[in-house]
Amino acid sequence: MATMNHASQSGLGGKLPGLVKTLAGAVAGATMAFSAALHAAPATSEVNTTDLAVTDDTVTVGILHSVTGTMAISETGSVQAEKLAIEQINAQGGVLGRQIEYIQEDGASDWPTFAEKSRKLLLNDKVATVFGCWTSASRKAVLPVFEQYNGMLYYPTFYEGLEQSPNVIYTGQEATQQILAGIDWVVEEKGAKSFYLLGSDYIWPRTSNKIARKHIDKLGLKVSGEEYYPLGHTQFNSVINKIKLKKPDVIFASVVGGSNVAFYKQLKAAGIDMTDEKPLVLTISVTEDEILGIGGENIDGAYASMKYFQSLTNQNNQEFVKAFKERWGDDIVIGDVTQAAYLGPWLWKAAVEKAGSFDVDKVREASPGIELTTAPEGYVKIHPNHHLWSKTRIGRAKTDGQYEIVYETDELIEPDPFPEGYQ
Amino acid sequence: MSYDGLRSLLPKNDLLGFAVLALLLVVVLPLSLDIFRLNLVGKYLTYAFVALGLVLCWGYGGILSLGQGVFFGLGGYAMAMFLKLEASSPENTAIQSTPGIPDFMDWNQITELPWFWEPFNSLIFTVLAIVIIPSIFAYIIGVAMFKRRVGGVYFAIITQAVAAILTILIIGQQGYTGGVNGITDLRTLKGWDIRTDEAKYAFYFLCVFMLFVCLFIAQYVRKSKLGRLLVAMREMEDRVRFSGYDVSNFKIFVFCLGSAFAAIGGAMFTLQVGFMSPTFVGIVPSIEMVIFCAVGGRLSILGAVYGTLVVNWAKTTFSESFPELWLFAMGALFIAVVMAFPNGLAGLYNKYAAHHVEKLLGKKKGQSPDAKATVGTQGVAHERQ
Amino acid sequence: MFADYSTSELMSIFAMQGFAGLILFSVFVLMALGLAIIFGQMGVINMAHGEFMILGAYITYMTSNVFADYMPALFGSYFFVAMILAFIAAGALGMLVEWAMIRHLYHRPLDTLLATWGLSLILQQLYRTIFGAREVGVSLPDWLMGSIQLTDIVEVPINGIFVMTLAIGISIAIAALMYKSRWGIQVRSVVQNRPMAGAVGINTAKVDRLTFGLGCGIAGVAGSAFTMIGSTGPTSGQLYIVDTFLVVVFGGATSLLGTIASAFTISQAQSTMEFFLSGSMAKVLTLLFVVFILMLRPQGLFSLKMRK
Amino acid sequence: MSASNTDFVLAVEGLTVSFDGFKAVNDLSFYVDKDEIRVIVGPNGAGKTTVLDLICGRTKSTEGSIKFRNKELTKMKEHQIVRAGVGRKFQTPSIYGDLTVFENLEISFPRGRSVFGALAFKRDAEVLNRVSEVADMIFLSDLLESRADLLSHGQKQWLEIGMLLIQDPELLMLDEPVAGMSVSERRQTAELLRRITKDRSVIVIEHDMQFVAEIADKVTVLHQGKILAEGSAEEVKADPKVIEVYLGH
Repeated sequence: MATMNHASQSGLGGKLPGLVKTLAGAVAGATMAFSAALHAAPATSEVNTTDLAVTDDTVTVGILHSVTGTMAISETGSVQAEKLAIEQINAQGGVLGRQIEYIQEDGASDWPTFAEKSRKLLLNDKVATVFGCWTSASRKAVLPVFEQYNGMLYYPTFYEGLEQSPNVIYTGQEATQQILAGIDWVVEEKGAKSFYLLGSDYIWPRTSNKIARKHIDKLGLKVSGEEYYPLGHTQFNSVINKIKLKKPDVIFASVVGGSNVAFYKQLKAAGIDMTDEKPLVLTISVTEDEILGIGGENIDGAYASMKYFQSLTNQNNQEFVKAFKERWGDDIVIGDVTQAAYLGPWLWKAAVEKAGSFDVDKVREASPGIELTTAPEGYVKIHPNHHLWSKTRIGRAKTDGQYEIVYETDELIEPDPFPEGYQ
Repeated sequence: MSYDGLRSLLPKNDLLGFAVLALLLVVVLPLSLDIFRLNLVGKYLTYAFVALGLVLCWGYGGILSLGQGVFFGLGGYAMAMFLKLEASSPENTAIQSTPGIPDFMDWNQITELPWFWEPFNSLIFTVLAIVIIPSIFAYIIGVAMFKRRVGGVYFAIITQAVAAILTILIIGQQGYTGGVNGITDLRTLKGWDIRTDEAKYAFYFLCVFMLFVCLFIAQYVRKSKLGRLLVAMREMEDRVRFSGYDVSNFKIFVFCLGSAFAAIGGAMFTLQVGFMSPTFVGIVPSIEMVIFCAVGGRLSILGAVYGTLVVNWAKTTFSESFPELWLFAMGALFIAVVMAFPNGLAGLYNKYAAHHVEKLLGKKKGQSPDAKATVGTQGVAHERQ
Repeated sequence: MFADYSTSELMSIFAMQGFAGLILFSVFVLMALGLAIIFGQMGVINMAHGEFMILGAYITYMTSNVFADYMPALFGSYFFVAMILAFIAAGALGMLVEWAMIRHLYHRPLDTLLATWGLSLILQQLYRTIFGAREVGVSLPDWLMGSIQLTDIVEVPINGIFVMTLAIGISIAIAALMYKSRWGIQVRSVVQNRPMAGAVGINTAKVDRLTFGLGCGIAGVAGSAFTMIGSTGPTSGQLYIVDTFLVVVFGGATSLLGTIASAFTISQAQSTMEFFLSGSMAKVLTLLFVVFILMLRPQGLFSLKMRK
Repeated sequence: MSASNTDFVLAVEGLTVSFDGFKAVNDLSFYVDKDEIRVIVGPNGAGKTTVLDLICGRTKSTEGSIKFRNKELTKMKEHQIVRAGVGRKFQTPSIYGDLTVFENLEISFPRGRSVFGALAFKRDAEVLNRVSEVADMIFLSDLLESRADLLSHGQKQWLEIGMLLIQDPELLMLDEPVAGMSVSERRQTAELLRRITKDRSVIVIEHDMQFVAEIADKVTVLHQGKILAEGSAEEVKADPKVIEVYLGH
């Protein structure tokens, strides 16, 4: 029963996301009834042997992001994506015949609060899985909790790597997946010879730049400067002068948050026209979300290395973007992390159905090899190291706040959270 | 003689207060809460150490520090460094390029344990460091500021800057400090798993015990002549000076004491929560801790504990149900406690409940002068610039 | 680090670095002036200063949208309208806050600090509710973008010049207001002797309210100007608060000249160190330098010696 | 002149202080004998209070020396000056309103003045006796348990005087001790002053010439930071320069 269920459900999962939106709500109800009737949901005792919050009709999951505090800016998109995915899954009949209900907790941009709330979700609410966290610090704070209570976390953000937990599925890219192909591309296509590495001062930019530096060294090219500014720094004129002095071919930027806005505005004001590509700006931290704050005209001409851009033209993505806008408003934009967050519930659904159980151990066992052909970014697959195989794409920022995709790796890139030779 | 009562450390009123708090923390809460909630209470109580220190510094001494997070952080980091070293045994870290050092150092190409980490292999050193390092740091700041009569608003802003500096330093020197992620993934204390429920219970009671130790110290200070001198200084600093006292020494002392309390709280935090991060060092948590103290009543040492518990409990429940409204509630609380209830919970208790309680106890006696002082003072500190 | 460069290149870079320092200086002056008036003249610590700035920024954002939608032809000049509106809105809010909160707390400066911190939390959440958690992008008229090319290498950003002009203009206006106008005399007399000022017929309550409103209004203008160089989001105000306070305290809090001198010292120290060191270290050293000087000279750079 | 310094309790020589160029006290010299009651008079702004501030260390001098029993005070901190034996009462009563009268006096009792001394301070018989002795002297025996801010203005003045007496200073400086007092309080205060000025030198700032004549051994008239006249009350009253300053123009 469980296996049959898996086969048919994942088959449905393969085609439906697009359909649901076009057929809209009326059909959704029918679909639900239909799927429930077709395969009566397996007994709760079968699919839940670990006392999770699963009833005959529902399964409860947790959403844990910051909706207040400084990180709310970034995490809002992820919350929206996760909710959309859950709604779509429910419209298709849910997971193992059960509707997904979610409990949303606020991490309040405060790492211990994340730890506290994750403990609450796992211990008190007994959620089957959690979609959440954004910063590395919040993930590091909740990690021991998930490992201790054996929960499962779907973590959406591109991050520095150096981690591989049995209790986390990393739906964003680890650093090498984002950086190496990006640098290769500017070297090959643009003939870049020298790089200026600039980031906010915390672990992700530092680790990313470390990897970038090693890679640049390997290619026999030059790093002409490496610099970090405190989070929230707003004055970049001095570093811009240094850049003018050093004349690097590429500014490799991993500035985040409010600093981002200040940096690009000041760069532009200082007379560095990014469309001239002298120097060329390659960023790994500016998604469409950030451009909203920066203003398209201020970043026009910069390149970003990501796995997803809203402007991807494949069928999956067009449907995803449409559904997202229908659900959350027309003027909303979708960035890399938002898409990765959207994958979370779908990957979990697929793993649960493959395992035929909500039990975390079984879901974990089932996860490696799970494929998603309906991902907006295209095809993804879970690696045994719990990261995703995905492509790297380079986009060129336009004044309308979107990226024009100029390059895409041919193959999926294997995730390598502990890259040999880059540490 | 009515002074006999004052002479003892705990006059009846205070004894009752201590007993009720002890009953609540030692019996009622552990019996009525599951381990998750109890652990949360334990976490809140670690902030109560800071609030308690602020009662002495701010309520009594008139010194408002907006950088108590610095001391909380120093204590917490000292504890975390010890635990991290234990968790980073060569066996545990065999996959690293340099086994035997904390993981974040390995990620940052540090191949040798930095010298200032070495002593933290010793638990005794760590325990001493938790109290002594923050006290020395507070002493340096105190001497620099109070000997030059910097006080009030200036002191508040400078401590705020110190908090900002330390945060940037910790985040920037991630190879040595764990950076923005902090020191995470702490596992054992002398081989004993600190993540089990059993350990959580043990740490909760340790935390309560330490809190009472600090409460008794605070009570002793309050009841000593030093306590009265602080009240006197806040009101008429020049008079104290012209009575032959070196006013700055008293401020330095009380600031160091408050900082030591905060540091003990930080260490208890690390033990119970299992990690330490620079977010506690910064300005925002430091100011939040001031509000815990203000809600409890800035002149009441027991109020500090209740204030901390109440605000945090409200924060947790409120943010579980209405996360987006929480900031409104918190902001309103700040304003209300300043404008409407400057003496906080303790003030409300003294105004509305205290005499009922006394009646219940069948006690008929004028309030001790000390209690009156607490009721009457609006906590309006005299700030000199 | 300079071995590879010709003298003229170096000169140009130093010239540009000088401009960078001046721009930073202007930013500090704009941030600090409003606070200096409120803190220096009234002794009130306004922790919500950053939020008043962000109010100005949001006003600018809305004004730009209105102009873009309804008066695209006049878009080039919207910025001036926005600054005036920002001044009015922030000033009005400031007066409201003074009336509702601050005036009850004049004798308790540390308490104003806590109450205004509470206010800042409320304002942040209010912005988040109204404008969303994300930062908003404020589009600038074309003439404010780009830079003026002085030599091959030396380029000066136009918005930098704009900020500088604004800082100078506002400083002069404030100085004139404080030291030349009748109202300024009233403010200063209230500062020095409140009961006496009241006794000679000055409406001290009104002076207080206007002073507070003026300080907040200037914060609003500063926030409006900062949309050119920084971000506009619910929590962006927090980015400025520590720097702002340090500038004011370092300057000695009582004199506008002190604030300006202090902004100059700190900005030059920071921008020089930023050039020779890495960004984070520069920030730490700047803050340490300021704290160290304050420990040696707690009354700040400039302070009036007064008979106690 | 300076050779005979040792005979004086207080020797002030060439004392000058300027605030941003304004010389509030200008090259001032005077000497106070043992057990002498010296009254300083002068119009407003003459620098009377500033002189007291300079002696007790509240204001730092620009130039000159202040020797108290041959010890230079200008380099000492306030609390050291107090411990050396100088007590000072302020113009407005400065007492601790939140504490009781007893506690006000107890805090002023000269023991346990260091941090740890204060922590270890015990309220023993010596303290209790001394407090009640002083309380008697200042007419406040019945009010020991009252909060100090409930006292009348005159009682507050007395309390502050009591807080000085309990330290048994060798030089007592009183800034307008009877200002704002009722007639009967004034009488009591004069009596109190006469009693407490035995065995110690006293500097009093006062306006009331009748009161001055009653208590003063010697009067110093200050004008614009300088000494205008010095001598007995009678002599000073008769001095034409003094009359000019007070009545002239």
